Amino acid sequence: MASENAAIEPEISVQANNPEFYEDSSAEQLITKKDLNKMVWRSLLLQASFNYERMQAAGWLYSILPGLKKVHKNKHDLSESMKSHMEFFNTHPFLVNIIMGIVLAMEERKQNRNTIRAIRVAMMGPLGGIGDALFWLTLLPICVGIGASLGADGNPIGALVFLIIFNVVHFGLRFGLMRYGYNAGTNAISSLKENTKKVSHAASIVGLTVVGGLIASFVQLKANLVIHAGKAEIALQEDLLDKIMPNMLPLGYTLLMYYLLKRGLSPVILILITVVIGIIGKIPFPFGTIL
Amino acid sequence: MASENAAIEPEISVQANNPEFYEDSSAEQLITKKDLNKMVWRSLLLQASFNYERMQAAGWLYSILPGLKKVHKNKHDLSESMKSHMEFFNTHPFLVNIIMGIVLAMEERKQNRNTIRAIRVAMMGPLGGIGDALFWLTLLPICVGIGASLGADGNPIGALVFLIIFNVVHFGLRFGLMRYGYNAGTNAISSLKENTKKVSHAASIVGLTVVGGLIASFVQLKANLVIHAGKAEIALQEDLLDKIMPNMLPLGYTLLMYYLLKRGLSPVILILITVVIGIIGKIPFPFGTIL
Amino acid sequence: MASENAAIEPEISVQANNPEFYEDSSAEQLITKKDLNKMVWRSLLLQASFNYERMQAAGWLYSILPGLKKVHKNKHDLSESMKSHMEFFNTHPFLVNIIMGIVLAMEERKQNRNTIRAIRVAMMGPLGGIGDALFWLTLLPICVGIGASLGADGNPIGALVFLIIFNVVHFGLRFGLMRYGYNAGTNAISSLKENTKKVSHAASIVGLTVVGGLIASFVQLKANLVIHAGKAEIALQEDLLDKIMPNMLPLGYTLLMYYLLKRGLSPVILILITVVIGIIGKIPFPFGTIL
Amino acid sequence: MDQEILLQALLIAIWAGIAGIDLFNGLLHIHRPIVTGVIVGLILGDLPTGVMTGAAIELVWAGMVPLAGAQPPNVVIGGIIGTAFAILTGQDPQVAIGVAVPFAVAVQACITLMFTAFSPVMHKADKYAEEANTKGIDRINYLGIATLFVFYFVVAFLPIYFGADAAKSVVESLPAWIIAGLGTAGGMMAAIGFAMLLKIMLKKQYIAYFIVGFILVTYLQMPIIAVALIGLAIAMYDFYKTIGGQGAAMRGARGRGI
Amino acid sequence: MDQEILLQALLIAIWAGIAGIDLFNGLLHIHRPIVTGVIVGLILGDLPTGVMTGAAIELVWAGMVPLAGAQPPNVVIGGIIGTAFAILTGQDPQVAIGVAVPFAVAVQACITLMFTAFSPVMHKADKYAEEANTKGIDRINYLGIATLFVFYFVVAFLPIYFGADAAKSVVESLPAWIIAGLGTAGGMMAAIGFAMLLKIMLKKQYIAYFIVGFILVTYLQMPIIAVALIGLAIAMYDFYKTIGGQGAAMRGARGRGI
Amino acid sequence: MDQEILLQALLIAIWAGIAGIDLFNGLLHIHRPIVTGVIVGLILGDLPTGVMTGAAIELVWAGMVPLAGAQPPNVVIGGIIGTAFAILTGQDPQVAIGVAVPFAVAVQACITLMFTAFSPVMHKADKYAEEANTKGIDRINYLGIATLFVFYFVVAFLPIYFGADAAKSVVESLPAWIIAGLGTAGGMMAAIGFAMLLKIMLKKQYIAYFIVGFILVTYLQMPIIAVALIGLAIAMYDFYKTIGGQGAAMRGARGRGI
Ligand SMILES: OC[C@H]1O[C@H](O)[C@@H](O)[C@@H](O)[C@@H]1O
Ligand SMILES: OC[C@H]1O[C@H](O)[C@@H](O)[C@@H](O)[C@@H]1O
Ligand SMILES: OC[C@H]1O[C@H](O)[C@@H](O)[C@@H](O)[C@@H]1O
Repeated sequence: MASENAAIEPEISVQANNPEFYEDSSAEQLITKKDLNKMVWRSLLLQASFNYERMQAAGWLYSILPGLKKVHKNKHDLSESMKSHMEFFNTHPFLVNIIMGIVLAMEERKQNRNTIRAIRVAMMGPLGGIGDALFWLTLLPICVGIGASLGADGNPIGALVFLIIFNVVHFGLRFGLMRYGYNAGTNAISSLKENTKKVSHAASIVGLTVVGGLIASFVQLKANLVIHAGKAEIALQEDLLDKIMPNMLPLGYTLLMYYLLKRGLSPVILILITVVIGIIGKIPFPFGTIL
Repeated sequence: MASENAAIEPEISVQANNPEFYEDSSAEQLITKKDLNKMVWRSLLLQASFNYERMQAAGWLYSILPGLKKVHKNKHDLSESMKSHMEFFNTHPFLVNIIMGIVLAMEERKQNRNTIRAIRVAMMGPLGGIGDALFWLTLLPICVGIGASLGADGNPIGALVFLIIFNVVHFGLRFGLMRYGYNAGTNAISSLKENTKKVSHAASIVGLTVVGGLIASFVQLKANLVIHAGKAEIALQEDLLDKIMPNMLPLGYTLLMYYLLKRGLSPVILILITVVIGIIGKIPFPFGTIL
Repeated sequence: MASENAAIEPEISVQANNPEFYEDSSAEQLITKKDLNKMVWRSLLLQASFNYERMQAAGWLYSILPGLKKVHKNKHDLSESMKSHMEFFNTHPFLVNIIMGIVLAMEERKQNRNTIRAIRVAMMGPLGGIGDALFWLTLLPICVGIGASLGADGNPIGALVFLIIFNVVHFGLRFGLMRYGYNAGTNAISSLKENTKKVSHAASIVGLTVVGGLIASFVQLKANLVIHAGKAEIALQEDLLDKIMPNMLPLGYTLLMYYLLKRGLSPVILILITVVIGIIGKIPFPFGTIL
Repeated sequence: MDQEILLQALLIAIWAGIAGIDLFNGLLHIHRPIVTGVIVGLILGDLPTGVMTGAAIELVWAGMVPLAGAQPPNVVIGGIIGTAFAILTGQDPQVAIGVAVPFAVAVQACITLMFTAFSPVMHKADKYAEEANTKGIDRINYLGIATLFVFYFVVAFLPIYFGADAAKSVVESLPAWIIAGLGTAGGMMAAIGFAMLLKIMLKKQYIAYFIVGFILVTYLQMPIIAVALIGLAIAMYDFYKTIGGQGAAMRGARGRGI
Repeated sequence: MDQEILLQALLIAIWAGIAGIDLFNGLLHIHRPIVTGVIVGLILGDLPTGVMTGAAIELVWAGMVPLAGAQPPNVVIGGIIGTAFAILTGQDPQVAIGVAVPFAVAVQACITLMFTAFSPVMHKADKYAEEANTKGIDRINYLGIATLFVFYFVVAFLPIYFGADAAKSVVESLPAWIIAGLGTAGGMMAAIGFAMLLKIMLKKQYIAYFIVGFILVTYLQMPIIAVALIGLAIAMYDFYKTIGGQGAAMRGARGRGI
Repeated sequence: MDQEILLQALLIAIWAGIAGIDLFNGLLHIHRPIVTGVIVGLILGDLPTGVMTGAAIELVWAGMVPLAGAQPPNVVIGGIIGTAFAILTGQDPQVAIGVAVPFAVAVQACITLMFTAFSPVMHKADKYAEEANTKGIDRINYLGIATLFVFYFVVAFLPIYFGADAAKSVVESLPAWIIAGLGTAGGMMAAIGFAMLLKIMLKKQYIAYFIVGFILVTYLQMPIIAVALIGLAIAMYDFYKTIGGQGAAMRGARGRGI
């Protein structure tokens, strides 16, 4: 069984302490709750040095440094660990704390470095997407909506209510997930591989369901063209596109962007294209505007 | 295969006639259609002696007694059978008839007593839930709704229409399920185990889908509080809770009750708590009522 | 593995060139793109000789004849092939092109005749249903709807727009599917069996979901009866049927037709029954009309 | 007059006994307020008021059904007292409901007690089973029925014979918010029944269906029958998928084994 | 005048022949009333009435498409006779439809007959196949096309040339409820087509999807394209699940075997 | 007067620095226009206008959040310049938004540049990691924060101190359709973020869920939280199904093997 699984996902495999990776492979429990909390606070700077080459890598390393220092007293080990954590990293800034917890538990146990790398990589993608969907695009609009409806007549209380609701969830999650991740990592190191895959699969399901919905709610694009054919008027949006499928254009445009991204175009180019299309769409042609 | 399944569910295993359980293990077909119908009528008293220790056990035994007497001429066997049927039992009073049919077929075949017990236990839970959902909370409101709309202007015909529709389904089900259960039990004794599990699983799926919906339709709970913050007014229900999710309170309250039940509180206490909350909710505080 | 699968579906098994089926079993690539396109055009006559014994069989044979002639230079082989293609055939006239493509690729490769037959049979049913659902009952109403809304004030442009949209999809599909099928057939002969089953299963899922929806949208049947009970009036449709479930009658009538069909009644009889019911339903009885 | 009210109270009490049995046994649902309203209306000689009050009370008791043995405020007594009170005092149905609720809650408590008190009787039943004494089992169940009848008879008779006016004045002296509070509590009561169902049926792997049902009603306002059909569809999907999957597993195993 | 109507009837009959072929072959859908309305309008010199009557007839024939070979009331003749009648007699589109329906039903019956009558020809085709006579196969199909053309030509020509007035008076002498009844039957006709589809496609394990589709339209008023997309999503889920499951089964087997 | 506007511009610039940091770090979301509107309103002494402009700007920026590192038009500068402009020039919020958009787009471009420019710094970080120099890593991150602060400070200070009137005139001289076009582009911008998410997350077997989510919002107008719950339910179904299936596969294998 083991051999067969190894054949399928050679990159993820959990093993005991690894003399070949560590000079000092003693695996005591050193990280305290206080350390965890401190690292949650540091993780607020996860994107301090955000950049398109490594994204959050340096911020991630910064966030977990106190833990690494405690765990790896040996300088060689610390250097190895730090180097591996400078590799590309990007996930949702709230959900990062669960990955931190798990990874710290694994570092403490002096797990195989490749395993740690695998967990870190396997979790960051789906948690990034699901976090964006749930926090940036669901939690945030709900909270903003509540706040805005209270501030509609110029009352600043709305802003306060917004900040309170949002941050109660925000910090509740951060501290909770950090602890949850650390415990999960400690207790269940050996079952981590399988769970990572399943959690990541489940997160992808939720994530993509939500993204599908978000495109329909957030991307704004409507044709304004009216085609005159003899006496008849065909309103492109209402008479044609909406009859085929509402929200066709938002969906189509997103898929176009997706296609262009896959063809290697950079987001910056896509933004430019979008601005150009937007402006062209509003040019007052004799027959009306396009968008 | 057999050995492996036994390891998984040791409690359910179907075997041939069992000298170790019965003094008289002859397995002739003795129960007639007339007997089955008679037992359907008796099952109307399923809850005559309802109580919180065994719930419907004595009523269940009462209902199937004619069958048991016919099948077990031997007094020792009858006593054994009766004792086992006095164990805890509770299910939906309409759907009980299918369990009766199956169990009677098994008694007649002198099946292993443990198997009979297992079938009885495995079916009662899911059929209880699904029956409540489908008959008490779907069929009943539909029929009542039809009746009430006909009686709105004081015409008693509504009550009659209600009783007719409801009971056509009611008795149709009872007699149909009794016969169906008996035949299923007779024909397919050996495949019963597997089917029980699957039917019970399927029933649970339907049941829980419906219960989720029922909570949203039947539990009535709305906050009435309006928070005044400066000039602004925040209507707790409309401006906050409904924005997060409608029916939050009914769901939350049900889950609270569920949690308290699991913590061991008795339903009576929960009723008291509910009454107290209801009354507190309507106290006319200076800032308005809570509920 | 192979032996076991053969036991399950003996009718579908893909093998190499078959001397026992062909006198000339050379399997060169002879069919050109031009041939494929020509056969698409011929497939427009798929139903030229439609009849209730073989349905589209002769039209199907007509459509692929150019390919068969090219592939089977040997007269005996051509005759064998033609005979087998005169067997019963019926599918959706647009989707037929994908089956044509696959079958032609298999003929060219001199596949086992039974395998070709199996593929032809396995695909025609589900593709028929799904095609009817998607093209006759979804694409067509959408296009007609667009056209009709443009022609509402007597402007003939609507008809033109209708024909253009519809036929762009129509011919796009035909040529595309023909090529797709031919390539799929050529490249993946050995995996065809499994895919056929899966595609056919998937098509059935989509098809039946859509048919369920279509019954609710297209079958028109409403009771008009009002029952007078004392002073009360019970409108059969609104007060009773709609309370139980809207669209009950369309569903019920379709299932009745389905049942009668399965009992062997011919569609012609069902049409007559329907006409009779329709007319009876509109007889002006003293208590009103039934439908 | 006194004679007449005695007769009426007796007739209503008999009806209460029958309906009380029907609530748990028989289950023809002649105990629902919609039927009780007609009967009480006939007895008290004001059918239209009876029918209309019954229909109004139905609305309040929708969803308050005994689930997994949990007693909601008693629908039998609620319906009977409510209708009788509406007819006898000429009050509005809404006020009549306010009066009926405390009775219904009290009876709910009594029934719960009764179901607790009946527990020891089961040990008697065990003995009969041991002795294969089928008559004994019969008797225990008939006893249960009789107890129910007597209980409901008494509970319905007393307030109607003695109490219509008393009840009225008690109710009128109660602060309105207490009555309103009881109504609110009634609306929440169904939660307890659902919680008991959940306790029996809910396992981790069923949470998904629970969510689906909740969403369908909350956001799409689907009626329960549609929700049940969706649940059925999921169950069927799952059923055939499991069968198929097992088949595949078996075939996989069979194909390879040995 | 007579000359003119003869020419018009001939032109319409030719169009009917072409459209009749298109109903089963070619399938450009020039046979739909929305197109036929334009053509007949042009021929009879009243384009606006043609267009509008065509659009009205479209509504009636929505969903009446040949499924699995089952013939609904004939849309070609329904559309042509309906439009021509509306223009020639100046009647309202709704009345024109009432007139068109009996013709459409009669033609429906004829086509069904024709499809039965064509069955024996298949044995001829078998013989050609045996002889590898490809020309023969071609001829049989061209014969079918020709038959269709002639049939529709005649069926359209006669009532228009001779019958506009006759048809009108026949229709006016029929009780209104018979015409209404034919309309109702038309609305129910789609059920037969769906029943034929179900007969071919429905297996126990597909009932679930059928229910889902029905619910989505009945309770959520989803358009069919959305229903199709939901069906597609389920099919894809199932597809990948099956693949995954088989993979697991195989792996399980592989891991253990030998 | 000049003194006052200098002070105000400085205060606003400090706020811009803080909010700019919060957009990527801290994430208390004090950077949202709804909050910024209050602060800028306080600084400029017109709280109600600030609050209302903030709320109006919120609507425009709904859904424009940084996804997978993709920058939408900058919400910090958009909110600050928009609110300040509305208060200082007394223009309508809608016009204020028109003015804010070009700034927001420009800053979006700058931030994208900055994130590109910061890439080389990572090689420095690699060296620190090699040397196990934890202080160095700290410093790099603090440097990032400082850069962000300075950048936002400058970008907010200049147009407000020098530019309110200039901005106004520039904007007024621009053709209205360009401003409208920028708004339209803003509405489309979210597509890029979603496309980046799709690039990361979408695999063939997930297309089904994507379709479901799209349908639920498009045809049933479900809010996103309901969509997320449906997604969760599917994920849970799948999760337990996979576990069960694997179990079956294993058992199948176990039962047969050897
Ligand atoms: O829940 C199943 C069943 O439980 C008890 O027996 C009673 O509450 C019934 O009304 C209910 O149907
Ligand atoms: O059902 C498949 C197919 O069957 C027959 O060939 C005709 O009714 C077609 O219109 C239909 O598409
Ligand atoms: O997509 C995950 C993550 O990617 C980047 O780090 C930023 O855009 C974050 O806002 C986002 O949450």
